[in-house]
Amino acid sequence: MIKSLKQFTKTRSEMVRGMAVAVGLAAVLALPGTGFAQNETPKVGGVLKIAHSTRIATMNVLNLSGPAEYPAIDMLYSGLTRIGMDNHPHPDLAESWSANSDATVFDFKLRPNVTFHDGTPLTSDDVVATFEAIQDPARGASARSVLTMVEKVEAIDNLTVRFTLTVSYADLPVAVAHANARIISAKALAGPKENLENKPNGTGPFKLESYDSSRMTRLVRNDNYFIEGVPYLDAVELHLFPDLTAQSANYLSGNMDVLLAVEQADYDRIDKAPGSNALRVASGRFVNVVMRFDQKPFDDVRVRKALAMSIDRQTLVDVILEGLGRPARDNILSPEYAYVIDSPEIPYDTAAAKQLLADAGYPDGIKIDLVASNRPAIRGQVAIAIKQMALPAGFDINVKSMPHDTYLANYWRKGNFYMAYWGMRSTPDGAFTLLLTSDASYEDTAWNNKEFDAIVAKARSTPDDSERAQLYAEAQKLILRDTPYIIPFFQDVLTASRDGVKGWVVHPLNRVYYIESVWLDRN
Amino acid sequence: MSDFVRHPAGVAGAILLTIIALAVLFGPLVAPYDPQAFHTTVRLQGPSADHWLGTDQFGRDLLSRLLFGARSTIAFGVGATMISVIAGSLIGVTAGVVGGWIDSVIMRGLDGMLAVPDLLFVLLIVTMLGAGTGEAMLAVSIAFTPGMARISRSSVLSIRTREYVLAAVARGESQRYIILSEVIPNAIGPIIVEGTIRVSFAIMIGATLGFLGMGAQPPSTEWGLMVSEARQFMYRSPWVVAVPGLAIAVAAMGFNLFGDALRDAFDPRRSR
Amino acid sequence: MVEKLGNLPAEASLDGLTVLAIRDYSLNYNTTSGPFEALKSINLEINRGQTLGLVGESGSGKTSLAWAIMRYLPDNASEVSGSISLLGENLRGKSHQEILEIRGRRISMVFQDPSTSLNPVIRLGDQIAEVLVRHRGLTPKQALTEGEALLATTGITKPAEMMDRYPHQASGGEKQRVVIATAFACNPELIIFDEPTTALDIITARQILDLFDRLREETQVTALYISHDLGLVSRIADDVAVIRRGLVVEEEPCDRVFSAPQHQYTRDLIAAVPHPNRRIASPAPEESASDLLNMTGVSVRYGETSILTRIFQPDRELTYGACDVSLNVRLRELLGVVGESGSGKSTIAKVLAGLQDFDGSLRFNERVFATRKSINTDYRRAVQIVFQNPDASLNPRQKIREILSRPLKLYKIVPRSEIPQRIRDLLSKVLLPEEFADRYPHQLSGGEKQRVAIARAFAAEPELVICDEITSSLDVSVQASVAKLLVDLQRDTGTTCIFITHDLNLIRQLAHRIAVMYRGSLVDLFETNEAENAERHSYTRALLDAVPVPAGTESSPSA
Amino acid sequence: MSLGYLTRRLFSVLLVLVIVSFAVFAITMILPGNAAVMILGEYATEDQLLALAEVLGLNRPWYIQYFEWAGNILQADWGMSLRLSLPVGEVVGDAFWNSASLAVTALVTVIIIAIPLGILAALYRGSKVDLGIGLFAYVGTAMPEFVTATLLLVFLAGSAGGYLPAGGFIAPNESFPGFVSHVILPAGTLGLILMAHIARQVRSEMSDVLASDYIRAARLKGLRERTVIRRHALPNSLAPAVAVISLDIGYLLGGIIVVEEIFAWPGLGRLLIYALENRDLPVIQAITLLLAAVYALSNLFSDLVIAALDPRVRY
Repeated sequence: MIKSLKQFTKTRSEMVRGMAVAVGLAAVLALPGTGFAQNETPKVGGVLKIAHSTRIATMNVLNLSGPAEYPAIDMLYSGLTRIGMDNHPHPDLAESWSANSDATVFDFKLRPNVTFHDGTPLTSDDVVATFEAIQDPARGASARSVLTMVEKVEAIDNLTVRFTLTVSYADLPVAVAHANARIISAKALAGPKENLENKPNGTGPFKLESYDSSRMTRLVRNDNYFIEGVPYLDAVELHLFPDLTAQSANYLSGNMDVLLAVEQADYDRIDKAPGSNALRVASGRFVNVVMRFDQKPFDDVRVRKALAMSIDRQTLVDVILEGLGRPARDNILSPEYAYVIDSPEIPYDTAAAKQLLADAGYPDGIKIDLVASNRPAIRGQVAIAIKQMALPAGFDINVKSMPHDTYLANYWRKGNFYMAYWGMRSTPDGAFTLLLTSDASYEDTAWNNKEFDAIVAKARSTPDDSERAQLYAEAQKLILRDTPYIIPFFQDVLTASRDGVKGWVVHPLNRVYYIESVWLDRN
Repeated sequence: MSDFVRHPAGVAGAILLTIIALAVLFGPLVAPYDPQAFHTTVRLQGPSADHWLGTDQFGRDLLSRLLFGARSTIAFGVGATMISVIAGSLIGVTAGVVGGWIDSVIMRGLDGMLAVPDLLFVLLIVTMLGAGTGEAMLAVSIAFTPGMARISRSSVLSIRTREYVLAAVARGESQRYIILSEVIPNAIGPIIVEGTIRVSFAIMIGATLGFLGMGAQPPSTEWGLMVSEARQFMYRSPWVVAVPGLAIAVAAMGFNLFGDALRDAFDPRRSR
Repeated sequence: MVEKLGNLPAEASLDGLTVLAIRDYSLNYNTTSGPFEALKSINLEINRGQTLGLVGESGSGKTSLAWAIMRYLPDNASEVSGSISLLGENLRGKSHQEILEIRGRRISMVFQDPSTSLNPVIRLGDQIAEVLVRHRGLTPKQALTEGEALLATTGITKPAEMMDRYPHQASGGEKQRVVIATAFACNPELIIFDEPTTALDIITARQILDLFDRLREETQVTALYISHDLGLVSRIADDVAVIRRGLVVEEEPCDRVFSAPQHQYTRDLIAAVPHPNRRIASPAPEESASDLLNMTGVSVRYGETSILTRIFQPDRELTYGACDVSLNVRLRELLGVVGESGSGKSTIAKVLAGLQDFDGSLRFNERVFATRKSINTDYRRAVQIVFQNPDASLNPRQKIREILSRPLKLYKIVPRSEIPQRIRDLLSKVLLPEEFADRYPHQLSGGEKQRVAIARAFAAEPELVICDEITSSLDVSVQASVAKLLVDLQRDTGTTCIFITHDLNLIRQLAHRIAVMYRGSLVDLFETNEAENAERHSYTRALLDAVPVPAGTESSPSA
Repeated sequence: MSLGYLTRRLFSVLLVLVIVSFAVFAITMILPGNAAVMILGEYATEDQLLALAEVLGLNRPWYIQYFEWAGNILQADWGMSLRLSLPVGEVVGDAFWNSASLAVTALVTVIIIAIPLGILAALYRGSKVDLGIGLFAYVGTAMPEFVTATLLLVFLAGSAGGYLPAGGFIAPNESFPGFVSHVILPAGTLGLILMAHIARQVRSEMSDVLASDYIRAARLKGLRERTVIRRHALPNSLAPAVAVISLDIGYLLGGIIVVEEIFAWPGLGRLLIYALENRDLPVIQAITLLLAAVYALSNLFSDLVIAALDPRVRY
């Protein structure tokens, strides 16, 4: 136990360099709402055309999860709070909020005279109804997992809502900024399910004009949006191109103004193309190898460490991400997270790995199936690369690829050895309670480390910042010790916009887009 | 068979098929590299001295992947057609020989299956069985069986009215002898011809399934899958898409040409 | 009543002017196995108003000559030497454009099979009119009326209605009249008739021949009549030329050909032409001979199908293959069954061979069979059948040895060890060399294949052999030899035989008794020598009239 | 064309559709995984899955689901799409017209180009023209759609080519030139294989016709070659060409699945792939039935056309 810790402190210099990278990035990202370059005065008008490759199957804020569905609801709905580019919660529908001393009761003060798109005024009843819907298991709301600590939500008066928590939790304002925790009118929640799916009625800067899930969804400016002077655009059109080649070709021909997500393979070409500006943002999004603790052979930590050492992480970044990402060291928190500690380098050393395997009782290596769903394609690519790299270390991996739903039905959270793919969370607590704590909503590695659970719970309720940093550092050391996941790299979020599109940014969380502050400088 | 050789399409088809057969049989032995081995330093390169057909996005040697892939692609096409020929002719012959209401019921059933376009039918079955080379092959053979059944039935019906069969019936030969020695040996010709031509369709459908992600799954070297995986990189190196795409075309064309020549050899009236 | 067709003044008709002159004309076909000499220095000429008959077996080059005259040779043909001149103009020198002017206007042609020579999707009237528009410059409307008049001259009862019909709505005879009308439309100088009656049934063929005679009389047109039937040509042509493998072996005025044939091949041809008075039948069984087979009230219904199809096509009418046929066959007799196609003679053959469900009953060797299913193997061994088309009667995938050994094994006629020897005997019995045993059917000629089929039938040592038009698809000379072989075999083995054909002359040579079938029913049954008696059925007499007995032979000329 | 025949043919089309509906329902019943999993996606918890499956009625025995579904269809209620929670009728309806516009454009271009090509090849048999068309025919039938589509996309569309839009769709009524520019590439890809196949078939039909007795008879009547071709040869080769085209419509309906996926054409093909991936049973069943019906009716239509062209064919 001591030996691994010493190895941990030896590389302090790297830690410093890592921090620099994170800070540097943060500086570039200005706060939302102030536009990219302050000196130009934004022009009003024009239609922004966004190309995306996955279908907007539904606009039901509660349980949607499609990559193209998030920008739509970011424009249509508003939450109590909204995550800024600095990863901190900013006022949205709630003008201000206050918490009691031990962070168990929060009061949110709503903006006055805000109306939904259909004209009905926003009141605290709508907020209460929304959070009750989120907590109702039958609704299958995605935000439920980050709000498990909320005991009661009540309307104190027409414009104030009180949250009473079962345990003190300082990050509640971040939790309510969850992308799926947008405020829906009580009337809509009571109404038919289809309207929630196809006729969104939010308070956001844009409202729905037409929705054809197989072709194009068009949103137009909401004239009585509660922030004056925005949005600048007349309308936003989300065009669906399921074929990546057709999508990039359409963008480059100027037919489309924004390419929502750029493929790694295309980034270089799109960046250099005339009239196109590619944008790359470091993010905590990762592909991870899940190894269940309760099944052979990964119950033995030496096997886990051996596999960790038989993956050349830099090559993975170069080959699969075309360099658009950073090697990770099995720590679930990427440098952008608050309280992140620096984790030791894991060298690619198949000889040592082979020796470690032998020590663990597998002198002639391990033959095992690695399951990878075919959506998104990156899971399969990483699996194939790992199979190749781990061969010399004695791992004979057979990659089993399958349609996404078969994976979800038969292997996800049950399989012994498979690839998973997770987006970045706003807080360390969000990341830990999503995957690693014993009672995490999507717990899949059967780590069940009581010490880790305790640290996370304690950290959740300590308002003091430095003490919290100490606890989270402790938690990350446990992760590095037991390697519940192998996380080979963090994948940057890539997007692109044409010349003349001003203010198009993308957030590492890849869930918020601030399209209200985008404007077109078309002469 | 002598006119077969002078048949230009036949000769071209035969040449293409021999190349393909060599690739299927000796591909893996001859391949210069391990098809899965990464050569990350020379990713997405065009043809070069040590990589004759260039490399793909992981730097894997395209020529080796093609040679290894021949088996899964061509064997898939031939295998699927073989199953459908056997199953189809069994159904077709029974329908043709038994006749009566059984024949009508079988025929109506086949019409039902033929009413659904081939690719759609295959997609339905593959989604039912789950994606994968084996499942895809089974799906294609199920989809092709009705067509083959219909051809073998019509072939049997036309043979049954021939006078040498009537002579055998008049002689009082056993039903088994009539079918096995008189009808089937003569009905086989058209069935084989149709089978050969269908192999090219089977290969193309197999490749399309690979392309749609419902056929062979990574890291298979099936040519359709290779095209599908490489499409994102084609602007950087068109070879990545062109090489497997052309290989599919060559294989399909080979079977088509050979099949046409076979058809003309069997049915001289339709020759050029 | 018939408007005079020809525009030639009557007296010019016999001025001895040569219309067609073929001098020293040779033609080769370049095939993959080297040049094939189709025509070897042909010298023929036809004077105005004359008809030259050109007789030859299939492959003799007679049709190639027709194509040469019409200047319609395939790409692989190369004209070696000689000239073909029409009224002195050498056609070989003509340009394609000039040839187009000649075809249909100065030389026209009547084809063998009317149902394939008429465009199936165009009305009959239009197919006549287009020639008139092309060559006589008539307007489409005029051409139609003129066409109708032409049709009338060919004896078609309702020409107006026929003009509007499509080819599939007219009978073989009517279609041939349309083709003839088209040929005569522009009063050509020469008309080539390429076996115009072969594809027609007997009575219609006779009517077309009569029409040919009448039109030739009226128009004095010069004609080249090509046929394989020497008997028929001898009746209608002025001169007859016999062609064998591309060589004209004889050219004589009609009457001298039969009386004093010069060339041996002509003599063989004449001998092969069936002549009723040259009996080659085996000795007739005595009057009192017992019946081997009795058919009583046998009828066969077609169109009966499974319930399902009946639901789908309720209005399928039922056709009768045969209707209430009663017949007896005496032991060791050769019973001839004659009738036109569709008369039910093949249906009866299939019933007797146990291939066709039937109503009524069969009595064979004192055993009665009321349905096809009741027919047992003894019957199937005792009754054998030989079919018409030699190419289809032998399984192409089996060697002759295997084909002949099937009946031997099936009926265990000889122990396995003796089979090879028995096969050799059978082959020699049908005058075929022993090494044929190892050949495949496609390596044999039509006649040889038919002999193997006969050998297969006699291999079972049957009591009755049914021959269903076994000579119809063979050349005349081969036809005669196969018929002779059958009669010899019948004499040697004492087998009873039923010989089915549409050729009345042939049957009168072979049969002891003749049964005549018409539209599914038995209309006449008589001893062969009573053929020309008065009390014959009217249809029998019509058949006898329709079949021309070769002219210039010793028998009494037909009525 | 007797009415009796028409009703019988329509009856057999209906019978075929019932068989297809049963087969499709049986197949979709056995799909691994189910719609609920797909809808809730990665973040669904076990209880949510069960709740949704219950709501969608996926747990009831299959025969009840079939009869309920078949009953609804008879009242033209195609049920609700599980994934898009829109009435299937509406979703499939729009997609149908988009696919129809693509398929009809492809078919029309194919007919306009392939038939003359076939005839030309037959007329100049053995010449360079014939050889060229023969080569095009062989290459055309050997290229799977996705290879052709990719090549067209690279060379003719998007950034490299720049002339034609790379995929996407504009409805004909919105802007016809827009529609045309968008439909060229997909229709071309879809049509290529058909064009090659039909050209080859028409060529062999035409060669048979040209070798027939009645063409020889027409030539021997002294008619000019032009008239022989126009009045005699063409009418006879059109009917078999129509028969070949009706067979290939099945291929066309299959091809749209891939072409629409690549060119982002919002038609039935793409909707089907989306429905298959998401186990959206009502949509899958509706599309399969629709395509089968279109295929069966097109065969019936081509029989009627053949009957009109060829007097011998009388029902």
